[in-house]
Amino acid sequence: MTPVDEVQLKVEDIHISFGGVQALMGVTLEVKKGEIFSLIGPNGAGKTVLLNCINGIYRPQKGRVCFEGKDIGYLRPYERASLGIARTFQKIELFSGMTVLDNIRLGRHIHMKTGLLDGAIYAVRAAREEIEHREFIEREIIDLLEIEHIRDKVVGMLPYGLQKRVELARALALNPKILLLDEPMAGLNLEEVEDMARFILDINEEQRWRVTCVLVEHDMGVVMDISHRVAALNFGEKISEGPPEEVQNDPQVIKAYLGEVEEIYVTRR
Amino acid sequence: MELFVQLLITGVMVGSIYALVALGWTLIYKCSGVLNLAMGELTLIGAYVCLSLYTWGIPFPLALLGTLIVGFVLGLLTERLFLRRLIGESILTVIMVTVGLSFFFRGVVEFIWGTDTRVFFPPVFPIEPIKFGNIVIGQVYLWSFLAAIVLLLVFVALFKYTRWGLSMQATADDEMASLSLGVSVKVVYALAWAIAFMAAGVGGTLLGNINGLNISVGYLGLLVLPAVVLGGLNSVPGAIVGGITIGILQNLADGYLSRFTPGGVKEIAPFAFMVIILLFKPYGLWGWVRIERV
Amino acid sequence: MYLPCGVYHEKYRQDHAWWQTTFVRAKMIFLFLLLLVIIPQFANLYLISVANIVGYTILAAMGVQLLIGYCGQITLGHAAFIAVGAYTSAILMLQYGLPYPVSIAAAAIVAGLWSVLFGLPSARVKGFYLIMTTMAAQFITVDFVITQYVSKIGGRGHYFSLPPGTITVGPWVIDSEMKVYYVMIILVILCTFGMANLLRTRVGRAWIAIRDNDIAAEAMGVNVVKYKLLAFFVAGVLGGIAGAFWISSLFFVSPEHFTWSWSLWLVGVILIGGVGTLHGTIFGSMFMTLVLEGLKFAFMPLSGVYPQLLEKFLYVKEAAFGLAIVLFLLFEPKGLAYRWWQIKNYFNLWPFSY
Amino acid sequence: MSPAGKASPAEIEITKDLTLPKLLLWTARRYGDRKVAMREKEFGIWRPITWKEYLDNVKYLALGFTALGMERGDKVAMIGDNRPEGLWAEMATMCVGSIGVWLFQDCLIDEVQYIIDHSDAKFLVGEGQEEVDKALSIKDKCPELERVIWDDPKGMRDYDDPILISLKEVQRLGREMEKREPGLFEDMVEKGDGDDICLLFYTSGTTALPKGALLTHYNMLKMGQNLMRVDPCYESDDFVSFLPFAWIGEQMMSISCGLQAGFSINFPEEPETVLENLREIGPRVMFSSARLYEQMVRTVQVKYLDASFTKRKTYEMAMNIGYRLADMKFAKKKIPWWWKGLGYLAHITVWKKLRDHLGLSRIRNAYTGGSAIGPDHFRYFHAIGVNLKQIYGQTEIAGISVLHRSDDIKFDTVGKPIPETEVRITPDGEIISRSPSVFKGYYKMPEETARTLRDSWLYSGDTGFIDEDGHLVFFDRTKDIIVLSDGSRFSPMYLESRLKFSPFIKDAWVIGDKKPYVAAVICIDYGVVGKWAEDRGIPYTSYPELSQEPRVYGLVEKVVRQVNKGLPKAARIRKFINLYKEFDADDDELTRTRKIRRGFIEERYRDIVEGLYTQADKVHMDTTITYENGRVSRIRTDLRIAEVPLEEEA
Repeated sequence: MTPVDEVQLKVEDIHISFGGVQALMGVTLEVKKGEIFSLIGPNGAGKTVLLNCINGIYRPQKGRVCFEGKDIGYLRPYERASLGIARTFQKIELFSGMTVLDNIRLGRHIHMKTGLLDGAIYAVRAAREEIEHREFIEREIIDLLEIEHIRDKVVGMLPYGLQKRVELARALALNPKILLLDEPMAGLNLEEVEDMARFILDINEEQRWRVTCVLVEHDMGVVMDISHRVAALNFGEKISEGPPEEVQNDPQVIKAYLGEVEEIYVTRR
Repeated sequence: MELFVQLLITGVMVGSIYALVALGWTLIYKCSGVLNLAMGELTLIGAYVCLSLYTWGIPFPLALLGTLIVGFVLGLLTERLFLRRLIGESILTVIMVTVGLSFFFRGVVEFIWGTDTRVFFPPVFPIEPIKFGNIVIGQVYLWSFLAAIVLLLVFVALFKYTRWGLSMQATADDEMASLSLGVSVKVVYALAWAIAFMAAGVGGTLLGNINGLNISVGYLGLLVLPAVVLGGLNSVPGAIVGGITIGILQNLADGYLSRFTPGGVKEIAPFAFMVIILLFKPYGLWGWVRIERV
Repeated sequence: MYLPCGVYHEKYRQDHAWWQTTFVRAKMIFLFLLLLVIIPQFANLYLISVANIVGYTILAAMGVQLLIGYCGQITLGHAAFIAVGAYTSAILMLQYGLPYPVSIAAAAIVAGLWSVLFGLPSARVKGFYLIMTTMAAQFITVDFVITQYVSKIGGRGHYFSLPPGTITVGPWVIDSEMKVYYVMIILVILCTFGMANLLRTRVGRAWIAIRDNDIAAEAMGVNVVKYKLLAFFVAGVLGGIAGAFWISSLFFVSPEHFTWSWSLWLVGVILIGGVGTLHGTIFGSMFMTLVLEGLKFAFMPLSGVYPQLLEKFLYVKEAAFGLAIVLFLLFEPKGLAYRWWQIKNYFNLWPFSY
Repeated sequence: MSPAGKASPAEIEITKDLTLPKLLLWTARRYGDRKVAMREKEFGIWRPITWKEYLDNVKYLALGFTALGMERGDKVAMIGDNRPEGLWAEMATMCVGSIGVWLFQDCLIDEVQYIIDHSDAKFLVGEGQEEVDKALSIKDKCPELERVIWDDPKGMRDYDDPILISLKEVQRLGREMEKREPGLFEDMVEKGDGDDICLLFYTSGTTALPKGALLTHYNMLKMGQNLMRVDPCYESDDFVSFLPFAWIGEQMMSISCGLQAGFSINFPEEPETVLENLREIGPRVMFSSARLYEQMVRTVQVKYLDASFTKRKTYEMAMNIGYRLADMKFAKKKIPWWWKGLGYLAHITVWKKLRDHLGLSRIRNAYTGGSAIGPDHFRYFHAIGVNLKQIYGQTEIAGISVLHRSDDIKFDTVGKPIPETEVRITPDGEIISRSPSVFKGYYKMPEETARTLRDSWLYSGDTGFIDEDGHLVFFDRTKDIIVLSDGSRFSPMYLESRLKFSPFIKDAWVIGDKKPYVAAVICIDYGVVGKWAEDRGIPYTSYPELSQEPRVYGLVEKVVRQVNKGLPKAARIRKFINLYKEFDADDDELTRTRKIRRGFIEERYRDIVEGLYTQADKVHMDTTITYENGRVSRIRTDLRIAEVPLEEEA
């Protein structure tokens, strides 16, 4: 889908440091609506930290995070989630004791209403709501991500690749406007990477979803294939931004990756 | 003002006993990461052993030595039998094992010695108080204080200057590193428990000398908790400072606040104080804020 | 969930149902019959009184199970909220003459709110420090507020004596173990079902999510602080119900009924039963009560040899409980519920192992 | 379990006028919304579709097809997994009077092109993106192809080729058509005649190019009826449809028997959840290829290997009882009461649970066809109380001609002919048959037709004989029979399936035609043997390495010796080799129904065959492997040849 020329997410001059280590030094980014925007950069460049700032897990010491024109810097992560910012994590952060279905159901949390009393009685309203959302999950998410065969499995027991997929499913259950994906392809095999790329494209392009994606990824092949725009970070600063080909050939970016070429600059294609 | 000084001095003296027990607690936590809720029962065992020995006619210093020996042996045994398997378990498991131990020890103590209050008879320390101007200090307090200070110094010295003490420190700092240095982690764990048992036993004995000995002396084990929370869980000097602070606080609260309430302030004050501290400093007075990494 | 061959669902409602096969439904009906008809018919008073203790332990431990097992918030001061419930209910009946059911509801709410008060630190505090604050709740509530202030209300002395005939449900006076038993069964069934339902809907899922991974839960839109406090509230409510129930089988209420040991005992009960399962709560309560009662019988013959033994049985019980917790944690860390699950699995998977 | 109380369902009179669509119309009107015609596990639950909904869907689809210009006699190719939409499309095609051509879901692109081109299909109904991609890539080479209809919208957002149209859209067109011309559908159905061709089946052919067999409504209906005369089906039955629609056996159950008996057809959620879904439904009737049953036995045996001691012993005891009882049943002996008692004991302790695991706890009749199932597997199912029956037949006779009767089962035969069917053996041993279900001929292949269909007798190309009880013994495909050194004839399939009864062996290929002795090429089961090796601390990193491990050779040798026991000397396996890979349909080594393509592999592994008949103790291999994702890799390895010493008969 072609991105609309409307800024959905804006990160302005973010500074954050941990115990004297400057993780981000004045990063500014604009993500347009409907875009797949990728963040690349060597290890420790601050990509995950930036996602954490957008999503509210970290509070930047300086700078603003704006979502759909509003400053959301003062909001807690759960409030940002209910605005429509969903995410996945670099190291899978699922609720390992729950089943796949329950994990995804939790993703519907903000869209559900059942409280203590309704929940305890269950019979009427809660039961109806559970069924409604089950229907949504089955039709929209489980079917899309092809995880029918594991819906009743406890996630802790699943292989890594499927866990990644379940995490995406859970984020998607939020019905988000923007999806922050932290290394969704890391540790997957070729086939799984292709599936994941296809899912991300589906989520971005399918009429039903049209979700803006911010992608942190090391797999250059995928990044170059599916992103509309790319920004490169290095040592907490943005060193390049633009269409994939441009960033790829930016001498600054190449320099940043120098010495890491073997490990990082890989493509599985 | 006089009252204040009086309360302060008594507080410091009782607090030194708390400090002794808190030291034992911290040692265990530092070395093996076990949050020990059975400290009170350790003091009980020590105190009752000492009392029994003393009642049989053994001189007090020897009885105290006996306590130390029994504490040492029991410490090693407990560690070997129950706690060695707990490495890496969840906080709840570890705590509840010590809770289970505390129930067990308490049941055994009650079974053997009953629940009536017993006193050291004849009194170990002279009864007449010593007066410094208007300030009166019972000799029991003074001697206990001295004994506690001496023992504290001995333990700290052991910790700082002996080979075992150093290896304990190394283990506490970095288990992997100490493993590679050839320190036996198992021995260190066992030693920590042995020392804690000894310290608690002495603390219990001293407290028993002050107020008489019954099952409520085990309450000492609980008072240690606010002390270590205040002092930061894994700092030995912190534990000592925390213990003394709690002693002072308790006495001050008793002196000044008890007139406003029907009673019980003395027992509650340390905990109330702890909750207030935690509300504002969630990781204790000297704790660090953890950065959550995702 | 294990379903036999040939069970399939055409509607989500069927798929979400608790009991999906005829066998299970029959089993549950039998269980209800057993509890409501057969046991009262055939059990003697002693057994009924033991059953009442089991029921009380279940009600009391359920709140602990919720906090520890489902929300991951370790609490060592649950007896405080049971005490609040017991005292609220007693005062409402004695001072204001309210009917028992109303006083139970009120006790539940008061205990819930009191619990929230001590849950507040959980907004900022985790792990050991939280344990400390729940412990403080115990001492501040029971040893200070209740002992020093509440017990003195109405000038009844240290104990709140409950004269016969105080506790009434409509026209019925709860004055025998058997009636207490019925109150117990109804409350246990209501609470168990309420909890089970909560745990499979939005609120319960949020709790479990917080337990499993609080950062992810927050990123998924769960207001972690709010839900932790809700958990404390519900745990308090359950504690309050337990307390209010328990006075019906007492002649007086005193702070000694709600010691710190009882708080620890409850945690022990869920550990032995199994953390994070509802039937673990029930198994644990039954195990602890029945085994320790059984211990008494085992000791009876010995008392001829050593007469003091019976007199000191209380201490033996305490030591045995302590040892049981330790041994369970070391050798059966997942508790009886896990063992139960394993046994069921053993037969479900028969003649294979997976 | 047995429907003893139930009256046999009223048989439908099959006239030359009756067609499948007419029967559908009749059945659907009879049941209306009161009965479930099919269920599909979709979105986590078994969504029911009533007969009325079934008919409506078919109707609008049929009218939509007409609106798109489909005419009587057109060919409609269909490809996709088992789902209601597939069956709707097929029925709609028949309603219009066109001819359905099913393709296997995993057909390679060349086969798809060949079949569509050869059958002159005007329409292709595909499931989703994957099928659409296939269709688009061949549309230029298949000039007859006019329209491609897809159903699953997933991933279809960027497709705008005018040839494409969605099933929903077709049905919308159908509704419009209905408004314009009410009654058109009924007219179309009415026009049908029993002798019209309804389906064109391309046989998977172990050799040469696929041939298209033309079957009429009458063929199909008669076949179902005659099958149900032996084993009645009831309207309350459940059937799970999971084998490819392109296989005649599946058509026989879902279309012919399904419409006549009116039972519910259940479609699994995904191909990978078939066994799980099968278990949920617990079907009463099941027809599947031997492969599935073999797979079930394999699963059980693997689990058995991993079970605890008590469980293993109980299982062994129950199985011993089961085998004894099964043998008594085969021998038609009266079973003594103590054996019955033991059997009941074994039933409640083991078999009941075992059948529950397999999803067979409600099964009344389980059929196996396609290829012969080995005697060990066959006995196994009877030992656990599953009424497994052999079916013998060809696509050319609408699937079935010979069948076991419940009270007359012999595990080395395929049973007796069904009603209205005659089976004979020609002097040179070929099985020929005649029935109302014999096909009309091969599409556009008159010579082939003439060779196969002589004087209304169907020449099967299979070898067999009829034994003293009137049972047909199916030997093998004539061309696959091997002549042993002593001149006797022998079926390699028999040996292969006996070898495959061992959980350690996934595939086997037995050679020995006109050779001095019999030899085998073995493909070990990677999972099971891998586990076995791990338990014994044998290190390995890959299939080739594991297969060449000497201890694995020892393991396989034990199996071979077991199989050799009781065989005539000449038929015993003397040498075997563990192959460095599994046989794979993607490499054309197996057919789509997973039969070995002997001709092909003989060519491919000529080195191995040669090696097996020299004195060498190893064969050097240098070959390429094509992986599923298209990656090709070269393999160079040495394969050890193991010799099995001949044991003197005891």
